[in-house]
Amino acid sequence: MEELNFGATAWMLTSASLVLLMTPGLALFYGGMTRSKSVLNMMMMSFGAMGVIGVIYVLWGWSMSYGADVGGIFGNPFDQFGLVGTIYDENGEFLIDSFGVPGIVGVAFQVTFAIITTALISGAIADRTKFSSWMVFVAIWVTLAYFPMAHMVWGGGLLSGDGPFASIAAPIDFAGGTVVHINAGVAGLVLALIIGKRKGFGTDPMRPHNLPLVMLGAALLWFGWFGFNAGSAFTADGTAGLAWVNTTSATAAAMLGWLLTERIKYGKGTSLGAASGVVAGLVAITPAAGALNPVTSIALGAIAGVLCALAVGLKHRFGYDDSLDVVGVHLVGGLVGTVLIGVFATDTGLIFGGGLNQLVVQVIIALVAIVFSGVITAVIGLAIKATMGWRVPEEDEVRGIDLSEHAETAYEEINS
Amino acid sequence: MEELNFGATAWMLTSASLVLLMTPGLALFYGGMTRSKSVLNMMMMSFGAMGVIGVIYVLWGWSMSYGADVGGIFGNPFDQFGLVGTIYDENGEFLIDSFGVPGIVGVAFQVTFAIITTALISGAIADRTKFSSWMVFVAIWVTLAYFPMAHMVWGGGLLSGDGPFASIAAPIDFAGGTVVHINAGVAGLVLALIIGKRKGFGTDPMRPHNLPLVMLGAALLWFGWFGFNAGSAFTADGTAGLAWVNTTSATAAAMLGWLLTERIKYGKGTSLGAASGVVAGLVAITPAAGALNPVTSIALGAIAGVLCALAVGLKHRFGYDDSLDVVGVHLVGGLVGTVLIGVFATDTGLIFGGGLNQLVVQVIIALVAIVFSGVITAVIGLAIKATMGWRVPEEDEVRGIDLSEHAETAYEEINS
Amino acid sequence: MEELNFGATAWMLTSASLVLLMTPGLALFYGGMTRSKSVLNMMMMSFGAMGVIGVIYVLWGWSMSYGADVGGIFGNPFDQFGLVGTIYDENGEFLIDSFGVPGIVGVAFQVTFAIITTALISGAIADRTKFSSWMVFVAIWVTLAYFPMAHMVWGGGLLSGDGPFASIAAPIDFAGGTVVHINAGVAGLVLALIIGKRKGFGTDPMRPHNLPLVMLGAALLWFGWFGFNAGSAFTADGTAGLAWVNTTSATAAAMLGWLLTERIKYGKGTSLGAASGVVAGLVAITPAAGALNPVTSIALGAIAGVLCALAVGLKHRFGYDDSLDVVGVHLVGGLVGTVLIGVFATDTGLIFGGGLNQLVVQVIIALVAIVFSGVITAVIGLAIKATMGWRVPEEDEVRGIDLSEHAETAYEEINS
Amino acid sequence: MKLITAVIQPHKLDEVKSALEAAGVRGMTVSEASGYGRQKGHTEVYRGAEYTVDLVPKVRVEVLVEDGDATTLAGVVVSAAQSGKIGDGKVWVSPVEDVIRVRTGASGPDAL
Amino acid sequence: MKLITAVIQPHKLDEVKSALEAAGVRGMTVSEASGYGRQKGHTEVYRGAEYTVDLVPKVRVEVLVEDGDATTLAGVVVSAAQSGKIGDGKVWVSPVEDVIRVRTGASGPDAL
Amino acid sequence: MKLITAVIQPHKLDEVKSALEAAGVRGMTVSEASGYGRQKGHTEVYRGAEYTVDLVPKVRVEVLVEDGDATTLAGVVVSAAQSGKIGDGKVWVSPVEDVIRVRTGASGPDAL
Ligand SMILES: Nc1ncnc2c1ncn2[C@@H]1O[C@H](COP(=O)(O)OP(=O)(O)O)[C@@H](O)[C@H]1O
Ligand SMILES: Nc1ncnc2c1ncn2[C@@H]1O[C@H](COP(=O)(O)OP(=O)(O)O)[C@@H](O)[C@H]1O
Ligand SMILES: Nc1ncnc2c1ncn2[C@@H]1O[C@H](COP(=O)(O)OP(=O)(O)O)[C@@H](O)[C@H]1O
Repeated sequence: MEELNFGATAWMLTSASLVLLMTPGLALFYGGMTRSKSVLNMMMMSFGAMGVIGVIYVLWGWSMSYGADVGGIFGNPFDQFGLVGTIYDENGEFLIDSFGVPGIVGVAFQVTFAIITTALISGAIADRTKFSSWMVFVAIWVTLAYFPMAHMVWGGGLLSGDGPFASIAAPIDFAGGTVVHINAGVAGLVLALIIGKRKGFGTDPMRPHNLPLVMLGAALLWFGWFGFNAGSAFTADGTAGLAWVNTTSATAAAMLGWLLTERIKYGKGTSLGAASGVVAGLVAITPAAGALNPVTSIALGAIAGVLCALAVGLKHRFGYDDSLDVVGVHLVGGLVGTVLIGVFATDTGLIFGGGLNQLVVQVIIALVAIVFSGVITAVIGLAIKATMGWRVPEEDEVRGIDLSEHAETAYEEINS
Repeated sequence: MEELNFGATAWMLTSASLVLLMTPGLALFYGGMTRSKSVLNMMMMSFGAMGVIGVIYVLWGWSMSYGADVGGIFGNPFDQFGLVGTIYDENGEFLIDSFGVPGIVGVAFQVTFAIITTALISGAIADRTKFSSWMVFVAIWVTLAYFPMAHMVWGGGLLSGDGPFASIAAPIDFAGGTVVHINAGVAGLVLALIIGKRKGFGTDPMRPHNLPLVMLGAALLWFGWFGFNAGSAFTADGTAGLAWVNTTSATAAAMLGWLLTERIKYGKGTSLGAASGVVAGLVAITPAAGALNPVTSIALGAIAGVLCALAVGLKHRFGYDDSLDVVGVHLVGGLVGTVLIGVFATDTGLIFGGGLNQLVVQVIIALVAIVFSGVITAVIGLAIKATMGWRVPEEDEVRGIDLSEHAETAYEEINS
Repeated sequence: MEELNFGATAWMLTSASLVLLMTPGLALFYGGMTRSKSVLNMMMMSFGAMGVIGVIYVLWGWSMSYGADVGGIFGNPFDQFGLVGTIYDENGEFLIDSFGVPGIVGVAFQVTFAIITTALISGAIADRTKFSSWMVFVAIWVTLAYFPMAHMVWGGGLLSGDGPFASIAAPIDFAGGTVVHINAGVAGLVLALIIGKRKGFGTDPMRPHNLPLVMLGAALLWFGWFGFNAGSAFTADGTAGLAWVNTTSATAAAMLGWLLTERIKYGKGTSLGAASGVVAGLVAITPAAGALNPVTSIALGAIAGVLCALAVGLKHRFGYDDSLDVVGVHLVGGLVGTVLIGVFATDTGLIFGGGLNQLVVQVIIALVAIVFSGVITAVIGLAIKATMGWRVPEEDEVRGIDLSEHAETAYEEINS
Repeated sequence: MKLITAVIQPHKLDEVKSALEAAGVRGMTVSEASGYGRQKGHTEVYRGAEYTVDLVPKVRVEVLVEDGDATTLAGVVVSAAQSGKIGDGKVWVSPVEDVIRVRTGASGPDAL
Repeated sequence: MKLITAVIQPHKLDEVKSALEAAGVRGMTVSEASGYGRQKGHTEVYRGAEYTVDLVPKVRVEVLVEDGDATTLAGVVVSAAQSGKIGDGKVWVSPVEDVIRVRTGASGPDAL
Repeated sequence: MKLITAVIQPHKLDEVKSALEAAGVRGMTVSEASGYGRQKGHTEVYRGAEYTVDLVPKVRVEVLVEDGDATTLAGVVVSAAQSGKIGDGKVWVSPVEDVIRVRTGASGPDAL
């Protein structure tokens, strides 16, 4: 039995709270980017994920992530169903983990990751998706795609340091490049393809209706991300501090990278570009936050900022309607971060003479994540398409999905 | 003399900060729900409460809550007036409480509760109340209603474990079901009755002018509530973690409960419903956060979500203008949480074979709180009505209270 | 080698995160105050500072602030360039400071101060400044003005307890009255003079376009300021708690002071006044947060609220366009706080019989800060004027700087 | 045909709408406006700068009507919008040469 | 000269603009409006209060044209704005006595 | 009576208002509009999608005047709104058959 470490517990409680705030932050970030007739629906996709996963996680989510291993793929959902056996030991004392943090605080921290990951996907399918179908998707996807991936990477499964690839090098995913960003990014791409384009995609402007809201959202995401990354040290120590500083320097560099790319391409740096660069940097440093130093973090951030700024143009080239660039930011940013660990990792990276092993194993886990997430999401997505259907009637899409799905409009129109 | 527990202190400083943020969160939540011509006044009622109580609390608020007991009802305001004797011991060292937390940090935490509780009331009397009367009310109410109630429940008074009812069972109010929510809810109802309806109540729509603001407010409330509930463990331990998880699972369930109720009644779940469900869940779990497990928290949250969704219709049935549903959400949610502890409490609840004692004592403290708050508020409310008066001229109400009370309008009208 | 103090580290990680949030908070506070055609540019000035300084700080910022002393004025930028030697000791273990907090966590905390200080200046030159010139200014000013001032006051330089004036009395600047507020306030004044007035200043109304945004910004500033002030105790102890309570009581009193001043002058207290009073109080208590008690903090806050409310009128009297009152709030508030420490400090203040020494030394450090910041800023400002130029074409200023500098408008205009 | 344009107090919109409906009108177009007139504006205060806003919020209602109905319906609007206070607004009638219903292309009185 | 005023569905604005441009029109003025008519509004729900919004968002387009072009151009607007569904809107033509281009002070057809 | 409608640059509103006031006009109605014309719009950039906004913000001013004043006052508006740059806007005059002051019900010139 470990002794309670009050300081570590304080930081993990704080971190859990910070990460929970990220999802409303995302709701604002995404909501500001939609047209004013669909901002509420966009925000509701995030809030809905909070509702569904907030309940599911304590029932079977924790158990499927960290319960008794089944084939290296997922945890047994019945092992700690309803958190029985997670909270107290046989004497009714709180269980304490190896960092001196109560197990229940670990649950607090992890539920927030499951929520934000799933909510991220919604950006790809904005403005056109039936709310009921989304809510069903959330419940199934988090169960079949997220919990297993969390188990594989963090719960001692296939992609962890205990898995088969660890013989090449121990895979590094500090705070969720594969589990969170590649996973959500691929899911977004698959759903965007299955659900199809918004009416008017490629011809109508569909400009963001409220950019200060987008910037506020990006700010809350950055703030919350300190819990995400520095909290992933699982205690309040030097590693947490390093992750904090890396998160900031990478994010700052990514913002500059995105703005510079815009300036070169269009002559101006935009506020949407700054907000997007912030998120791209946060995404890219996520898996790497504990493995780099602040200077290599700047390099990683800058690369991610530039590449993501270029990647958001791909949807127009290839014609898929990834409405708010889940692919361009989360999939691309997640890949950049996950793979470049092999180059920049302070101990094992290529440029520090660590050879190719780390790079190879990073590529492998990224590929496994892509395939796993792609296949599972496709199955779920197609099943929902065949049964409930995904889309609101075109007429409702034009009139505004806020009205048709939620019987509301975001803003008062005529003063009275 | 206790030794300083740095971890506990870190968490309590964080919690105090989080709870302080709740009041601006409330200002946004309420402000978004008003019409655009009264959003500033609505927000100012919260900010005003921060100003008045931020000053009063260090003068006599702490002393009346936790100072030397006077008849089990309140603390002697002169005992620690101006926090003399609260901060340092006779050697000039910081006093440390039994959790290893400096007493002054306890003051930090408690002042935020006094502020948010009083600010909650403002929702019941939106759009029509003279700002000066509100400011006077705040000063008197927090002194005569809040501090005594805090003393009775948490300061060793009548409703505490040291009080007369404890012989039935120790009353449970973990983070403020009686002190905060029933107290504010009853006060809101009484003031709504004394002050009367807005012009146009029941006929004009009076729809929320900015729903993304409401959702942002609800999100900040949720975030801040982690300080409220998990901070009420007074240290960073397993109980805090449990309160955190219970807060999340109850809130998630309440959101789903409210959305489902709407879907059944109206065919759609609304974003205002989601935001309201969040708050209803947070309210209901407040007294119970340390006494339930995550699964019973789901049950409690779901019940609160459904009941509050139904309760917000009562004002239309009975014709009182509780403008932003302080009664429907805080009074009803507070009652649900306070009373159902008797059913769900892990140790003493009915369904765990704990018998009726806990339930009985919970009902008693709820009733005492209702009567106490109702009487005190009525006296203060009627006194203000007879002296300063409560309402702005009808003409100002129509033109917009922002203009008449604050010489401002919230948004720039014609671009120039 | 110190031992790691987990609790202190938890609080410093939290504080760093809180202070980082202040800059987006400032972006909203300032952004809401501009006209709708320049809100994005205003916000981008804060975000841009995050980008530039987030990178610079880890390269040479920390080293210039806390590296090997050069003449008592600044630290050697190459001493710990890129944080080499800051993070790990010779055994590769994290360096731990005398509070038990890893050095890298100190970096996290300090970078946020550099960012917010520089961002503060932007309010003085709103709506008319070329974004590229601003970005260059940020890089130079933080290097030549901020890092040296931080070194002088906190890094063991001229204005610190080790400096020459300490023979009179140890100068007190708990969290940055000189380094942050006087520094930024003077810089704002100098730039406003160099850059000149907005077209229409003094004749057009230029009213705030979104006051709820301003209030949200003020709230986030208040929230973040707990990290700023209570974090400046560098650990989670009684001093941190005292700073927290002082911050709240001074801020509350300042809000009331500002509102009262408005009520006397105009008959109404405004929401912009409340938000401004909040910031004025936070500014004034910054240097004093650890040196006063909660009651003297009320006095300090009230004085600051009244004086700043009067000071924001000066620009109209003297005709300089300090657009968002960086001088009236930060320079005046910073001076009030810095100087009145000599009156109110619990140990050495005039009213506690401490004599004049503290007051004298406080005046001296304030004057040094004014001169230092004034001269450096003038040199940088004039150099940029002579080279890149500061202003956008008048036509772009009229059409809106968001469009000309960022190719965006903040809000969707015609629904489509 | 005629176009009746009414600039009224915003809080009178519902009454005007109901009155027109009751008088058999089946359509109208509404928009936001600001008025300047005998009704004084108000003073706003922003950080020590006090200034006068002389534009007050109004609502504009436009109704296309048949020639013969113009006077009656203008009267209906006036009665419904009247509170007797300065700032109640103006109603004016102007000639219209043709009206077309977009959906059908029908023009003339049938288009109303 | 004539003024063509069109109240149309917001999502038809781009098509109307293009059609007018194609027909040689070089300027127009656009504003937001809300319409009331045969097109039913919708029901909104706010915390248990269900109520009907009978104003639906529209866009108003105004085009000043020479006398002889009025009928043709009104037709152009109608075709471009037509979807065949209730609520497509109205187009009307009214007389204008004089038009002045502010920049030059020129009036009459030259001002268009 | 006549209705003068002016579509002008937003930043000219104050000058137009003052000029009209000076010319004895005691009321007017103002609203927001967007203009399309010779004045080019601008390019906006959102995440790599660059597109042209050809509607530029304008303000619409409407003034009801007596028949004899129409030409003079239209001229007053034009002078006040003129900057000489493309996009200054249009002013047009149209006939009005009747004006009623809502407050009193008075119609004709008395209603102005
Ligand atoms: N000459 C005018 N032309 C156009 N609109 C006018 C004119 N005079 C008044 N209005 C409109 O009518 C509204 C009410 O006018 P006002 O003079 O304030 O009150 P009243 O009509 O009751 O005397 C104004 O706010 C403005 O919108
Ligand atoms: N009599 C009228 N006067 C002014 N505008 C009208 C009138 N009737 C309809 N409109 C406008 O035309 C729009 C469409 O009218 P509506 O009756 O809904 O459909 P439709 O014209 O297809 O029959 C309305 O929303 C309103 O803006
Ligand atoms: N034919 C028209 N009908 C209605 N409004 C017009 C017309 N032409 C121009 N406008 C309005 O006048 C404004 C200025 O016109 P524009 O052609 O840009 O410049 P200018 O009038 O100086 O040549 C436009 O933005 C539009 O609002």
